[in-house]
Amino acid sequence: MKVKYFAWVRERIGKAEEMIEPPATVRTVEDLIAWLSSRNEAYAYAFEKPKVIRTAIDHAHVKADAVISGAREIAFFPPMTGG
Amino acid sequence: MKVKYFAWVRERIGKAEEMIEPPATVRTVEDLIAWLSSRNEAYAYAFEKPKVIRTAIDHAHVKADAVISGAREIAFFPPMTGG
Amino acid sequence: MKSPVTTCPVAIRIQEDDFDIAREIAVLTERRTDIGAVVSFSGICRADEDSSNIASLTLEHYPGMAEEEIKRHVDEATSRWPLNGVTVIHRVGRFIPGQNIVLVLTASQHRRAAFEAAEFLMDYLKTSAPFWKKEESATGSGWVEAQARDDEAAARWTKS
Amino acid sequence: MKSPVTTCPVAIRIQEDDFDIAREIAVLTERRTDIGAVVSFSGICRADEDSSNIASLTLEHYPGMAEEEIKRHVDEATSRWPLNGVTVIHRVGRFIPGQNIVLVLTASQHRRAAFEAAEFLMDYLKTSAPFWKKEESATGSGWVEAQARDDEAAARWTKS
Repeated sequence: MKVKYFAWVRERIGKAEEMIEPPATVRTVEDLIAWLSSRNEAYAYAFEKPKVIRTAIDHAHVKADAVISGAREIAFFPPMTGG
Repeated sequence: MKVKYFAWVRERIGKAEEMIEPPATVRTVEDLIAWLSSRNEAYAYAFEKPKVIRTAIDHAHVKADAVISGAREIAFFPPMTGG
Repeated sequence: MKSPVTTCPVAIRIQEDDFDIAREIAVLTERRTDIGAVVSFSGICRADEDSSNIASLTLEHYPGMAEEEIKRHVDEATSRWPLNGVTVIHRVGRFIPGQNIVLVLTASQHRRAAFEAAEFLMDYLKTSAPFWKKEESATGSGWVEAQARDDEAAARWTKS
Repeated sequence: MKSPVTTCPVAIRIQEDDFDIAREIAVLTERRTDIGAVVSFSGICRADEDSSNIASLTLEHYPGMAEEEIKRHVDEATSRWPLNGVTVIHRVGRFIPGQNIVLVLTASQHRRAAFEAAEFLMDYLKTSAPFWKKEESATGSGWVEAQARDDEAAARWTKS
């Protein structure tokens, strides 16, 4: 699946998007954040406060317990500050 | 003192303004409306429902029991419908 | 840091001519960097006021008092909300459906103040500023009656 | 009498270019006589965001989701209020103080619907549309933090 990062999440990870293939044990958004965080320090820094991170699956806001199977695109970003 | 009439009050009375000299017994707005109403049928028609009539003394909204002595200009009109 | 000097220019006009919203907003905001929010309200003559088909509306006002009454409410608005500018333009004369009647512009640092002040000013213009509308339709002409909903809208702003 | 057919054209745009409020209002209202109220909100880059002196703001968004998220809230607005037209334009890119960032336009028969829908849309744009602001000042640059007051403003509209 495709993963996108925005604002300081993007800056900390150092890329705007990537393709990932998490193992089947990674079921929810929460699991995915933990799995990404374990990759290296950049991810760990981006996700150091998981409660602050907002997630969208296929362009719709979801909560941390949302199931990721079937998702084409998952995005992680800080609270929005538009308008 | 000068009296001004607006909207359908003006149309019913048939003039936009006039100078009047009410007797000293006419103390309040209410008294003035009664005194004007007694002049002829045009005034009586304009003031037939005194509770509907709004009054301003020297450009400020006042109630029916407001004292008129010292007023330079008194205006009678229907509820406002601007905006 | 230095806090920027905030001023609140106020413009109140009663006129027959149309207004240009973009120009009025430019006048309020030009060369300023302290304004974060501008709300504009324009009131337009509709064809279907109170379920009759309107051919035209004629707006009459009480010269002198109208300006003073609007000023009183603008002063109240600027004392209740942190505003950086207010413009109120009310047209008088004869209008056909689609034409502009009234413009209220409010500028502030934050949107909430600008929205609330604009709504406050419109509610008071409707119920307290000495203007009257006469409508002409295919079936004749008559004075527009005041709406209870407008009194209720204005009553929301009364401090308890 | 025949009730006029009411339509509610919706325009949503995310663009780098500035917008022209007068032109956008004209597009919404031209050749219509059923609109009595138009509310516009423009959000402008301020020099003093959160008590630091801003040199510039850079707006980033999530292409695709941003348009869809705004569309969802415009659809909710048109279902909650009797609207005759909605335009939302959000700019992205780099802005200096005084420049326009966002425009919300709502048109309705009556002012209350137009005011409430515009405020609703702005509250949701602030808290739910995927845009992020980075500010540059003399002391460096940083991402603007979300404001609790914006969440509270948006929460007002949650149906209980």
